[in-house]
Parts: sequence; C-alpha cells; structure tokens
Amino acid sequence: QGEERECAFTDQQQQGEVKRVAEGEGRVSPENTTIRCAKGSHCFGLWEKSPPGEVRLVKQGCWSHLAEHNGCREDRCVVTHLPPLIQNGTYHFCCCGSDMCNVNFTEDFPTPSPTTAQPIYPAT
Amino acid sequence: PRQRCHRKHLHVNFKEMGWDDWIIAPLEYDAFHCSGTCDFPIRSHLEPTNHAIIQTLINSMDPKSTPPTCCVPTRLSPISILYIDSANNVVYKQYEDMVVESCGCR
Amino acid sequence: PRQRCHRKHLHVNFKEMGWDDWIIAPLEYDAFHCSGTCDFPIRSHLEPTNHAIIQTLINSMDPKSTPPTCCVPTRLSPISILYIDSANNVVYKQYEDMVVESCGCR
Amino acid sequence: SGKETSGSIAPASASHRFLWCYCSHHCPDDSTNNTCRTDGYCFTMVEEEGGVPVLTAGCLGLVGSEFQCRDIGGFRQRKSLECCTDEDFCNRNLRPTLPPLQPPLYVDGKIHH
Repeated sequence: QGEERECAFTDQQQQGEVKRVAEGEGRVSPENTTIRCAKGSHCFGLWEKSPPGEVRLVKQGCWSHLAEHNGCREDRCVVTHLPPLIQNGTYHFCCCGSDMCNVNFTEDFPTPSPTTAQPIYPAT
Repeated sequence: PRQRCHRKHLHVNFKEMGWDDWIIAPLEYDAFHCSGTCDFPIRSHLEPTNHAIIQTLINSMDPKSTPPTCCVPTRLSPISILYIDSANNVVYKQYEDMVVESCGCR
Repeated sequence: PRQRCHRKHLHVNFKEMGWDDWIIAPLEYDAFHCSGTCDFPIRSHLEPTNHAIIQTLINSMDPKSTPPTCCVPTRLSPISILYIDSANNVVYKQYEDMVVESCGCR
Repeated sequence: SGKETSGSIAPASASHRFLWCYCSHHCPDDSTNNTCRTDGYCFTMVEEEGGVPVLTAGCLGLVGSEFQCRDIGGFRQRKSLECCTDEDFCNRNLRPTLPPLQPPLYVDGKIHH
C-alpha cells in the first residue's frame, strides 16, 4: 500500500475542498499549498507552457489511482509525453513518486517527427 | 489445449480512440480483460457462484441445453483521469472499475 | 438478427442429475441463464461497468484485439433446499445465487 | 461517432433524477410502449447494416456515459450515436448521420486498402 504522500497543491478552479476530502484524496494544508494524500498515492502537476516559453501553473495534487506502466514512480516530475491536442497543445502533465516532487517539472519527450505521407491528388 | 479462464493484457490508447481532445492524462493504460474457458470443475480461484456451478454441470451433461459459463472480471479497480470538461475546466476524477484485477466464471 | 443479452429459461432437474438421493425438495426449478450479444452501445438495463464499455468500444474498433464483453448474471437470488446430509439428518438450507434475476454485459 | 446534445461536449453528469427515453431494437424485457428509463442519457444511433442505415434508440446509464456518448474515431462499422438528457424522450428528435465513407488509406504515396 505504501506510505502517505505529501504533494504540492494548486487548484485554480477550486473544485471544492470538501468534495476532494470526501473522495478520499487527501487533506489540504491550512495554507492551501500542500496536500497529504492517501496511502500509495503519487503526485501530479499540470502546467500551460506557451511560446516563447511562458509557463502557467494549472493544477497540482494527488494522483491516487495509477494503472500499471503509467510511470509516476520516479522522484522527479518529468513530462514524458507530447502535450495532448487540448488548449493548442500547451498542457504539460507529469506525475512522480516522492514527497513534493510535483513542485516543478522537467521535459523529456520526443520531438514530433514531420509526417512524410504524400497526398494522392496534389492540389490543382 | 484450450486455455482456461485467466486475465490477459488489454492496452487502451485514448489517443488512438481520438480522445486526446478531452483527456489530458493518462493517454494509455492497461485495462486487462478476461479470456478462456470455464470447464467443469470450476476452480476455486475463479470464484464460481452456485448458479455458475449448476450451469456448468448442465452444460457438461447436455451442451445444447445451455452454454458454458463465461470468463468475466470479478474484481476491478479504478484509475484517476485528468480531463477537460464541457465547461473547459480541468477536472481530476477517479473512474471506478477501469482495470481488471481478477477473472472468474459466471 | 442476433439477439442481444437477455435472460432465458434454464430448467434444472435434480432428479435427472441423479441428485434425488440426497435432495428432498425441490426436485426441479428454473435457474434461468444469460445469453446474447453485448454490442455498442451497452444499454443501461445491462448495467455495464466502465471496463465493459471500454472493452466494447475497443472490440468494435478492432475485433481481433479483444473479444466483446460477455452476457452474464448481474443479479441472483437464493432458493431453499431440503436435503439429507451425510449424517442422515434432514436439513433445510438457503442456497445463495441459484436463480438469475437479471443479466448484464461484463 | 457520438455527440452529446445538452449544450456540452463532455456529458455533464445528469443530476440523479430518472429520464424516460424512447427505445427501439432491444428495449429492456420489462419495457412498455417502446420506452425505457435511466439515470443517465437517452440515445439514438444510426449504423450501416448491409449497406442500409438502421436507427436504434434507447437508454444509456450514467456510468460510462462519458465514454459511450463520445466521438470515437475508427469504428469498424459506419455508425454515429447522439445522446441527450434535457427532457424525457429527447432522443426522438435526434438525427445522427452516418460518418462519411473512409477514404482509402495512403502512406508514402502508396494506396493501402
């Protein structure tokens, strides 16, 4: 089951503290900046990174239910996947497995390879 | 020999399903699935109900009268998903019963 | 057209099973069983789990990657049985999960 | 593909009231007059069977509605599903249309069928 985990906590949309505790996710500190998560949890962070390099913190907290091979076991919060299509591909997500590991993130994902497919019917 | 009821991998890729327009993470996970036969006698680890045992017995006596029981998930666990909801909020939610933990004959 | 997941009769005759040497009553009953396909979308009365829905979606995208989900009992009820035990006592006992009340896709 | 019409992309979780829906093709055993009831969504789906579009309708539970009422790229069979939750029998007014026929796949200039 693992020990309790402490994670950095931010919730821009204030999803409702009571709801979060009720969902058994964890106890938010009085200053609202850290959260003590249930046993076996990990931490996660979500940032918006838009050109030329401006970074905005969106969400940080506990990641309670991890599927196998979903990573999150390192000590550092490493963004390993290309950002999804959402929000023009600016979202950077990472998760990790040590206390307060989600304060910051580093990037380690493959740069997208340009597509080589040629259209059959070239534009006339 | 036909394989008996057991758990197998099932790789789910939300990106390939076209869902990376609403799911932020995870974009893939192993959901597992159950596969294999439920022959008489049904072993204890497959946790048969009384009904499953009766149906298996009748199927082995007269296969045409009723099908064998089916190998299905008996224990499931949740995963957390971070997604964008219809109001464009980032939502962290626990989805129940997303990963097969064990299979059985029912 | 293929029939979708639903409940069907399953007549159980303990006498034909040769169990009338220990079962006093009932000597037969309708246990029902579940049969039929589990196609997308899985209707609400089949009470799919999230996993069953995900597996059904993946099966309908790539049938070779995973089988469809299976139509199995989701709700069962007991019956009472009067029988002779090994010490020759007459025993009245409630056997759980002997009759299918509803079917679903899992 | 699936669309959800209650003014939102991802199905908002319907409050826990029950919704009556029109149903055809595989209604629950205890259903009367082609109706069913759910804690989730009504749906109408069009799918191609033997080259003919077939409409089916019914009830989807709240559990998993985020997945079943969602657009899916890559169904093997041409089909489209729409969900609604705004009023009883709202799926009578849904008119999903079959997705366009898949253009032949091409990669690196070669045509793959």
